[in-house]
Amino acid sequence: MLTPMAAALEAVLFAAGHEGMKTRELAELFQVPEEQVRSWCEQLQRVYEERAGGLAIVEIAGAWQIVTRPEFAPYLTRMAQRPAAATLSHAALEVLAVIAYRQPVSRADIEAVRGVQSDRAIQTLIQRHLVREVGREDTPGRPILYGTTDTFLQVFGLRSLADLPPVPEEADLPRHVPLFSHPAVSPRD
Amino acid sequence: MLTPMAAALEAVLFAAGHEGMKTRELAELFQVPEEQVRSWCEQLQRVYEERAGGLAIVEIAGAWQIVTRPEFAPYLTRMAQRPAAATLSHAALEVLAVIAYRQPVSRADIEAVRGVQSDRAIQTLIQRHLVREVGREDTPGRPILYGTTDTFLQVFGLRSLADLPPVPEEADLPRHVPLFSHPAVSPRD
Amino acid sequence: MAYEVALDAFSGPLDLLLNLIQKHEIDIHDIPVSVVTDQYIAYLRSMEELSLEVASEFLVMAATLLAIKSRMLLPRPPRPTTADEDELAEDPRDALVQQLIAYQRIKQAADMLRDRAERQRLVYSRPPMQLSASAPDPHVCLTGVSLWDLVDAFRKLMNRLQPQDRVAEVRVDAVTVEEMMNQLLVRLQRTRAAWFSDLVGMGRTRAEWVTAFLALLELVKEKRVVCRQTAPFEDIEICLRGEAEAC
Repeated sequence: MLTPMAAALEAVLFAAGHEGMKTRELAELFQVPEEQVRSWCEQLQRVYEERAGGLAIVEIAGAWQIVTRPEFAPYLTRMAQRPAAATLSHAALEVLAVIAYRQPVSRADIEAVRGVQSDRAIQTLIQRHLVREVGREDTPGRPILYGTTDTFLQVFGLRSLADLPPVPEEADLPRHVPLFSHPAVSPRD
Repeated sequence: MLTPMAAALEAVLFAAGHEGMKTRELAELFQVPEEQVRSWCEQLQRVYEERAGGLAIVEIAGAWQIVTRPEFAPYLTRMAQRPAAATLSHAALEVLAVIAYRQPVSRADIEAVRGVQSDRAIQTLIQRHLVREVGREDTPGRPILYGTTDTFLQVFGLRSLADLPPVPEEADLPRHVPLFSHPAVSPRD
Repeated sequence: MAYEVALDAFSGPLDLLLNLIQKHEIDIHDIPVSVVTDQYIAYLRSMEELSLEVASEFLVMAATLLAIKSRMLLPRPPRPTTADEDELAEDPRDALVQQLIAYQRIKQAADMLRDRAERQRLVYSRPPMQLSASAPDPHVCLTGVSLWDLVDAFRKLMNRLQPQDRVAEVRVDAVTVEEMMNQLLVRLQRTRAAWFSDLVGMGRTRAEWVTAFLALLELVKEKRVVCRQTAPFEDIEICLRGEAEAC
């Protein structure tokens, strides 16, 4: 048995579909503080996990939503003809990784890490809305700085940038290569 | 705890959305007789009733679907009035631009121009009544063709589609790529 | 075709180098530079033999490896008894090792991202419910979106159409140098002056670049345009002769 509040939350998240509802939006809708809403969502998330149904509650790019569990994908691919996902090239994935972990970052920085020209891959990522210009570096020439978008979080199923998994073997790295220092909090819209 | 079959059924009904799944379709999907599917659906329906959540399983016009329970309608009405949804995402704007200038146009055409999956953005535009289905293309699979609505004209203050401002670059674009075309300077207000 | 795949398999010189190191189970912190350099260069040679274009970055790395190799051959200064500066003399490989390690981590991160995207693709959602029916409001009000935003979106989209998509539409009969000279003159008459890189750099294919460059040379030879450069390595400005004073 769900509490009436959990039931209402479930109905709202269901109706919101893939757009999801941000914690703030839910707080406004239910006229309660954000922490309260967050705790309700987390409770509902646990209830869903315990009943082991076909659905799960997730928080992606700051929005709560109901999605199907990955193990049922075989049935769903048969059912819904999803357009083939455009896959990213090896190079584009590398560039995306540099931007994701080091943002905000300039093209020169990206190329320094990869040792190869990267403008094409950057353009591809911008075109796919995975990456965007987030500002200019305060150095001569004022190079463009790149960062990831909300679409990036959605595609990779991340709650926020803080959710980016740490790269393994971090301890092995010598001190003076701050490659995977925690991502700077970048202004987002 | 749901049985694995009930969980799979739940995932399928959820993803099927408002169109639902007919008993026959479910039987095909799960490779079991129709009576079997019907009994699974009825079981799941009872489970949903017992837990008293925000959702229910219903059979409408021979199709099974998940819907919200009527008592939560007030929340959904309030959700619909959210002013937050009033702006268009960058992706939606792009899709709208392609549809406006190239209509009637199929999803595949839109995706060819944008280089990214666009089904979500199209759905958003349909929901906002800016875009609608205007027919089917006369090619294999008969894909849906999209065009703009009267609401679109109202929102953008256009008398008719002929009123759409010409895109400076477009004239130059077609057949042969003008190697040394002058970079477009678009008129702005 | 298969050759291209082989070339594409390495996203850059670091990728190739890392691959050699892994293939031979070499300790990244103690790279036998001479062996690796030979193999690296052998790989570039085979690429050349297949008439594949070797990107300049690969050649730069070859030069770097050779430089390190030669520095490794130099006799080390005799080890002083005290820990002075000389003992801390850098291993010539250090910078490269750091770069490789940093790059290796990026590759790991990229793999991880790909896995995540694949997992995420197994997750399905549903379109939002049609709520507007319960709250009928025919006046969709859009804030912050003007007609110009729409036009702009379309124009940008057209402009960034993948270059290869456009190339597919180019006529088979290539632009001749004469045609190109005319195009350049027309453009210069419109704009009076233009940057060399703009004029030549707008070509979509190697052939077009070359044609544009030849056309420009021809125009210079015929003294119909003037070139000027304000400082070494600056972009070159091209003006119509006679307009030169104005630009």
